Amino acid sequence: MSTPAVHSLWTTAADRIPQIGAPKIEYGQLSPTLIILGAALVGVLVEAFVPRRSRYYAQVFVSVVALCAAFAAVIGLAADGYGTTKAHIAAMGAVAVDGPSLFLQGVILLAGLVGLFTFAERRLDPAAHGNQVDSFAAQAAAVPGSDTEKAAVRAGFTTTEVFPLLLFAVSGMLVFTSANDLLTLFVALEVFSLPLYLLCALARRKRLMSQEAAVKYFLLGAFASAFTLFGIALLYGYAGSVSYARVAQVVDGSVTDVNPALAGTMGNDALLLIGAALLVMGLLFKVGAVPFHMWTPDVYQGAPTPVTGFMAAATKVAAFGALLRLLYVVLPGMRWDWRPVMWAVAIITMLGGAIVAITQTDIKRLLAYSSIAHAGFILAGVIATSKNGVSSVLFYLAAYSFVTIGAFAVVTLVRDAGGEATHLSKWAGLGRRSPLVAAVFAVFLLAFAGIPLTSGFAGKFAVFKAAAAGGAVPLVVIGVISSAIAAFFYIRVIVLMFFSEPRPEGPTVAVPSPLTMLAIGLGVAVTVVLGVAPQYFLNLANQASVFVR
Amino acid sequence: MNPVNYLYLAALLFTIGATGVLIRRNAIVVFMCVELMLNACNLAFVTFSRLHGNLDGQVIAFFTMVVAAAEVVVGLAIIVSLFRTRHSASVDDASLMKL
Amino acid sequence: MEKLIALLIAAPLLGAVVLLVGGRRLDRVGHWVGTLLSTASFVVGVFLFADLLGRNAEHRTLIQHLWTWIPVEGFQADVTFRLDQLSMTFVLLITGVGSLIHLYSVGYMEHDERRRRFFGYLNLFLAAMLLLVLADNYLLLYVGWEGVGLASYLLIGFWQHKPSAATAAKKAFLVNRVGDMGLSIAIMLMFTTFGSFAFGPVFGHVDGATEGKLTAIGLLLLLAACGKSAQVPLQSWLGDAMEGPTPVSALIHAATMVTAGVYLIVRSAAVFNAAPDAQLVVTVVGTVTLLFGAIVGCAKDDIKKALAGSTMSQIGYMVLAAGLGPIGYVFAIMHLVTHGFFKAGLFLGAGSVMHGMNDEVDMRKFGGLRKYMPVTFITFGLGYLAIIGFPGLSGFFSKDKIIEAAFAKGGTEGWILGGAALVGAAITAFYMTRVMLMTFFGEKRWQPDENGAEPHPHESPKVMTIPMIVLAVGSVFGGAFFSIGDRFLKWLEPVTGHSEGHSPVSAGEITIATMACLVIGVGIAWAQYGRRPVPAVAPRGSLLTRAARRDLLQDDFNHVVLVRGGEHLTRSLVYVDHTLVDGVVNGTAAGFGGLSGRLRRLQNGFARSYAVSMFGGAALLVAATLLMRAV
Amino acid sequence: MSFPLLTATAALPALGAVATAAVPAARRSAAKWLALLVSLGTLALAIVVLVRFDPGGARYQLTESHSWIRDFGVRYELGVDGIGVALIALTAVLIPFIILAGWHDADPLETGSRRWRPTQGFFALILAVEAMVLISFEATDVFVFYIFFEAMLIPMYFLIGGFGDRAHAQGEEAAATQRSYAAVKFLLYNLVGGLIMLAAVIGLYVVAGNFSLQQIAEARANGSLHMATGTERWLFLGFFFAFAVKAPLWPLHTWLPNAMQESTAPVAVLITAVVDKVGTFAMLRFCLGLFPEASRWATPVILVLALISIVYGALLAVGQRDIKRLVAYASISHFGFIVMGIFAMTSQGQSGATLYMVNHGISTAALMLVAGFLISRRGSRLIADYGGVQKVAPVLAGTFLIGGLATLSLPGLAPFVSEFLVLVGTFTRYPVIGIIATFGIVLAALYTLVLYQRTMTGPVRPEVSKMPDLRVREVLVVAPLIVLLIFLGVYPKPVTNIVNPAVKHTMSDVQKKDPKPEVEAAK
Repeated sequence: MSTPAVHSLWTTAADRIPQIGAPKIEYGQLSPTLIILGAALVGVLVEAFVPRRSRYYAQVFVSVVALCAAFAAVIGLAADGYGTTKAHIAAMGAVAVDGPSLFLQGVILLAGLVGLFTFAERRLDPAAHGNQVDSFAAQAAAVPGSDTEKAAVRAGFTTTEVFPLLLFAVSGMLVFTSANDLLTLFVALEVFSLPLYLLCALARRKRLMSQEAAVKYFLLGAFASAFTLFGIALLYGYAGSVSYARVAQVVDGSVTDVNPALAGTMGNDALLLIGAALLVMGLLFKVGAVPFHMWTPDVYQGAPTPVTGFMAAATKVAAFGALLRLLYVVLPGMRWDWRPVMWAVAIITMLGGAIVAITQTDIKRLLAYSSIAHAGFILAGVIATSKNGVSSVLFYLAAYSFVTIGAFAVVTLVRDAGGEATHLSKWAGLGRRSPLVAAVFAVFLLAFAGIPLTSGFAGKFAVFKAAAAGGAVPLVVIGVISSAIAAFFYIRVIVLMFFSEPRPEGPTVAVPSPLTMLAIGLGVAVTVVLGVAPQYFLNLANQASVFVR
Repeated sequence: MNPVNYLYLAALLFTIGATGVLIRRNAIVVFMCVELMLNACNLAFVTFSRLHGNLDGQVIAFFTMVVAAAEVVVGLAIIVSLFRTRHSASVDDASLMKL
Repeated sequence: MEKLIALLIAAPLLGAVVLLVGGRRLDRVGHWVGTLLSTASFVVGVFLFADLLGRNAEHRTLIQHLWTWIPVEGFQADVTFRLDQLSMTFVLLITGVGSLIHLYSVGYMEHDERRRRFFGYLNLFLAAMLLLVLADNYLLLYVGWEGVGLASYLLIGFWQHKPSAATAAKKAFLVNRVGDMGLSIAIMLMFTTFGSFAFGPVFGHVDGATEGKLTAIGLLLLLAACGKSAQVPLQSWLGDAMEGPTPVSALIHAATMVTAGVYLIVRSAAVFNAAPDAQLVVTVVGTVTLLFGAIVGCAKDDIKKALAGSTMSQIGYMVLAAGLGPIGYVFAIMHLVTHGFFKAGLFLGAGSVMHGMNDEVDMRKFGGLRKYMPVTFITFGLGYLAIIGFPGLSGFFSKDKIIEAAFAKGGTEGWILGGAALVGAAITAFYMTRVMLMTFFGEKRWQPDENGAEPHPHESPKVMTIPMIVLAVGSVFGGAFFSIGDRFLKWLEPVTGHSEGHSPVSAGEITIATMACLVIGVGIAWAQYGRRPVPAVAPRGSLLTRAARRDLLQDDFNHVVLVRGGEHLTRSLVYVDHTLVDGVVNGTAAGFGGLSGRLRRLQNGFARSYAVSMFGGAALLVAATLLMRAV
Repeated sequence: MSFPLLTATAALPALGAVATAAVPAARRSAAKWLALLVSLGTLALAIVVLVRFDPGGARYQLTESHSWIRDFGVRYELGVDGIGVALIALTAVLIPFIILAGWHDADPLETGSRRWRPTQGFFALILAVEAMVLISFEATDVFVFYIFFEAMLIPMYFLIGGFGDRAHAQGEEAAATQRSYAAVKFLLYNLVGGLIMLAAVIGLYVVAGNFSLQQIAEARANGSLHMATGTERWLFLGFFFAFAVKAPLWPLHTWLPNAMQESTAPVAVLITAVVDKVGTFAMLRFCLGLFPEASRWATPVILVLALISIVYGALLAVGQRDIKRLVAYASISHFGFIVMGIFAMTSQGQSGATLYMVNHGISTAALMLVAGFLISRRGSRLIADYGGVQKVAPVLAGTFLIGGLATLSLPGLAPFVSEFLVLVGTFTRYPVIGIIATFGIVLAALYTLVLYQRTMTGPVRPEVSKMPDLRVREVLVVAPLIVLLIFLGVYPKPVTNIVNPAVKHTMSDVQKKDPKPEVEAAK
């Protein structure tokens, strides 16, 4: 560029300055996010200024308070009718405050809270040198097996940074579900991804795997977000704006006043199609849909189990929230383009996840693949493109996230010398050793399998019902078949736990602190309640199933 | 010159970056390739903003840079710790978990 | 009055329940309880008989409705009894002979520790048999029909520790089941044709039904009769049934149960009369069987098997008569009754002989027993004379009538049937004389058995001989009593109907012919077994003899075709079920497993290959989206 | 609103199950007695239902209806017709005997943790199954039925896989693997069936918008609901498949022999006498009730399948070497009769089929439980390992024989009535099929008598020479069943009276009339 151009740019910029008004931010309606973000920052300060031994308590306190407050705020907003009548777009079009966002924010916050409980669990590992330890590395920086690490352990260090990281992730997710322009979407995506990358690397045991998981997750995540960003760029190029409303208008052709200078780009469907495809791909990656799923098993296995549980639940919720909003608010105009594609994705995701899971031998990987299959089921609901579809997905996510966290929480309990005993063979005869734990896990597995009277069945039924009503009968049939396949491996685990003789060198079941018990108990309670009397929550989901445009 | 060419350039850079991610072994390099992809996006943004005559694209570019910087922080931290553990930054060495 | 009918069945049924449920504490009195109750039933029978005689012929049918058994939309089965002349006859025969045999068994089974159970079974049999003959509809009859089958199963296999007995019992039940199948299909057919299977409605509407249907029903009933009455081709079980204790053979497999088939046919007269083709088949079956049985009877050395053969053949006569229609029904029943007397007597005699000979049954090991057991000899002898139709004795009257009727059928059929009947008479004379001679005449042929116990033939106790004597009396005078003044004919006619056939040959001629056959048969037998001594081991004998010893290869046929074939079938089916039906499912499961194993390899742990799949996925996504727009 | 009797009948065992499971490990016998009492209480409630039910009254009685899951169009709707009542009674009657028979089946041998309570679990699971079975007999809302139809699998699965015969031939380890194979097979078969049904259930919702039998029937009647023929047939197939797996109908039967062979006798009875009845019951109520046209359309094929089941099952029973497998295949043959009766579409056939469900339940229970007692004495399921038992244990042998005679449907015992009704009902419309099916009675005699001969008669084998005869508890189990068999054999009227009106309704559902006898027609 030539210098005069630059100069003129400056000048033009200069005399526009006074015209920039202060942005209008509805703090009240953004309060959930703001509370969490604030708490996260406080957490950072705690790390800086609170003496080491009390940090843990301070952090747990801050986080719990923040999450509860934020949840209360969400409830308040919903009660105020922001979910239904007063739903509108806040922060100058950046954030939507409406039913879906509030519902999912509520779910995410609860998931975060329950996840936090598992994070804060300190009774499972035998106390090292007299100080209780949790499932996170004593000192992430220390090389595994090195003297520094031993020293750190001896000193009783713990990585209390996990709590602020969790909060940052949560805040990112909150925004992600309610982002109303593509930029916010992208930023939120990164805000909740980066902390997760770090959390994955922080396992106390099996640190090599943990680090490997982190690297894989990070590289692939970054790769995916690059695609997302490019997609956003193309959409921006297509619509000349990143605000959902504007893009939507352009997509369904309700905007016609095209600046002739832009005739080349504006309304160029190639940009739209490619952009949309890449953007959706980025979200499918987070959701863990085939063929963008391959990070899931490795990361789920390598990450510290509490993180896996939180990730598996909250990430899915957030990602599906964003996906729903994108497809229902931004891209309804090109429904006929993306529906068939999503059909295909849903099908291969359901079948792929179910089939590969059959031969898994590690419980965490097994759950990872099952989560992939479930992503497929949820996609079936997404495809319905109807109010019912939205509500069914919301319900499914709520049901699913609790089951998942609960299941992974149980996984943390079954331990042997090397930490958690995740290899299936070690779970043999668990039902004989500790019937209660086995029974609870069985309940979760049955919920995953979608056996009636569990939340899993209600969710599955809701989703398939919506899909069938939306005319996707073949999808339903395939879904049914793949859930039959899926049933097979859930059953396998149950058989293993109850019908095979306990191994003499088998794992022991640690007695957890009330925190984990609470997490598991909540999981079971929700599973049963949503299975037996789902109507109230279905109503909730129904009321919350309208997007603001 | 026709700004659309910048778009082609952006696409090209993006593809180069992606290819790099696929073929390079060293985690750092792979990561750099990702950064390249992000920059390609930036280029696209700026170009589009130019075409549309609004500042959104340019603003986004700045955001992208910030995000990229954040990614660097996190990414390097992870990669370095991996390197220190394994004394290798090869992505392929880190394949304990498979199947 | 009809209220009493239920008592007939109730008494022995009560006995059965008490004796079987009562347990060991009844062991000492059990047999008397059984005998008492069967006698009680007989007394009631006599009482009812007297009552019937008191009425005039038209009003001799008593109906007792107890309760509605199976009430279903459009389907009505009642528990209703019908006592008319026909069933009355049977009631007296069954309870009378039955009671005698109960008495006999008290002695015969004395040394068996399961005697109580034996009497329980006997009572059960009486109850079932009475139900069979008293039922007013075919379904209820079917209950009795299978009930006697069960009793016979239990009694044949009474000595269960003997595998042969158990097998024989099973065989009897199975073969009967084949017949029962016929009966049940017949009932279904009646239901679809007449909308009912009670005697009244069915016989009442026969004219409304097509002859085809009636013929079908008739043949199916015949199948049932073949099973129960051991007629060709379902006769194979009767010989083996002799594994049961001899009183059982006397009561069930000679006097009563095996004649149920004849009862069924005569009872269904209305149907058969309207289905001549069916009747023809009946006569054929009867004729074939009477010859078949007679031939088998000639070859057997086992006294009971020989008598079994004779039973088969005598029932053949009855079936033949029943097949002749109105001209034969009465005589079928008459022969049935007289046969009940003398055959039961013969069996009891045989039992008495075995009783004296340590349960030896091979006639070649008997001989010259007449001086050791005189009473048995005399009673047996009288029975013998009766069965071969010695003039004046009961067999003479009844069998003669049947032969007459056979000729009276007229036409070539008449000649064939009549001729066959005559031949049968001759053979009967032969094999019975053979039995008689081998058992009671000639010199003694028994040796000490392996553990040196020389059998000491001796007369049986009173409790056994008295029944034999009574039966002997019956077999001497029964026929005469019935025939003089056509008492029996007049008695039965209202139920079965009767018509005098016009025989091409006069009754007198037939009698002469019969006498001739009789003399020939006896003569040959005398020539073979009377004049020269009987070899203790059976000679190889002619081809026919050997075949006859093996029941004319009937069993071999069954064994090869049914048993072996069945085994192969089931074995192959088990294989199919395991490999094919199950295999498909397991195969599917395995298939998914394999697929999973293969797909799993894609997850090779290298981040870059994951990236590749993402990249490819992205490319596909883009391509697909563009494609969607393109098409 | 009145006392929710039907809910109570199901709720009692459900609560009982929870209570039983909660009994501490040490108090094993307490758990047993509790379970027994609960089951008897349930029986009492069932009897109340029986008394309160008026055969002449409305089609569905003692109805309850509450909103449950409005979004799915699901109402908690219960109600019983005659068929339901009969089967509820059957279930309630059998469970106490099952519990009594299994008194010692779950006494723990192996040393688990002190919190491992197999006995409590065993009886709790049985009660849980009872509760779910009862609900599915009572549900008049397809969804409610489906939920329990499916949920039932889980406790059954644990009963099959968790508890097996003692002293297994190949040792405990092998036994465990075979058991879990059987359990998994059971579960997967039924789960696949259930899931395919789920698709149909969803389809039904899409078509009808709710699941209430009455509402759907009314909607059809007043024409507001019209099912396209194709749709109806697909949905029918979806439903029928699940029920055919459960029933089980050839060729979906192979799970039953494994399940019955590996599980303890009482559980085997629970499977075949109680749980499987839900399948045939559902055919009668849901397949015929919801999809009359499709039912008529599918009848020929189904009849053929039923016929195959009858003959095939019987032949395979003849070929078995394992007592329990033999009984299992016999049951397959009998289920063939039931299905045949249902789809013969005649009053006799359907009344017969319903009666058959009841009678088969009782007769199989009698035979299987005695077989169980026998097996528990000798510790082997192989027929070849027995012989001459009759001599040492006459009562056992006698009861076994009676059970067998009931199985071969000897007249005078209950099964005869139902079997004959089914045959007649089929014969009137499909003579050929009826005749072929009649061969089944010969085969039945064959396998029963062969079984009896090989095990009970012949010379006494040394292994069984010390075998004790039935104990008091065992007699208490068997005697009432036998009495019931005889009573219903000579006086089935109480049952038929209840069943007939219900059958009338089903007949009118499928718009079929009994064929008229030709002589009447001629007049």
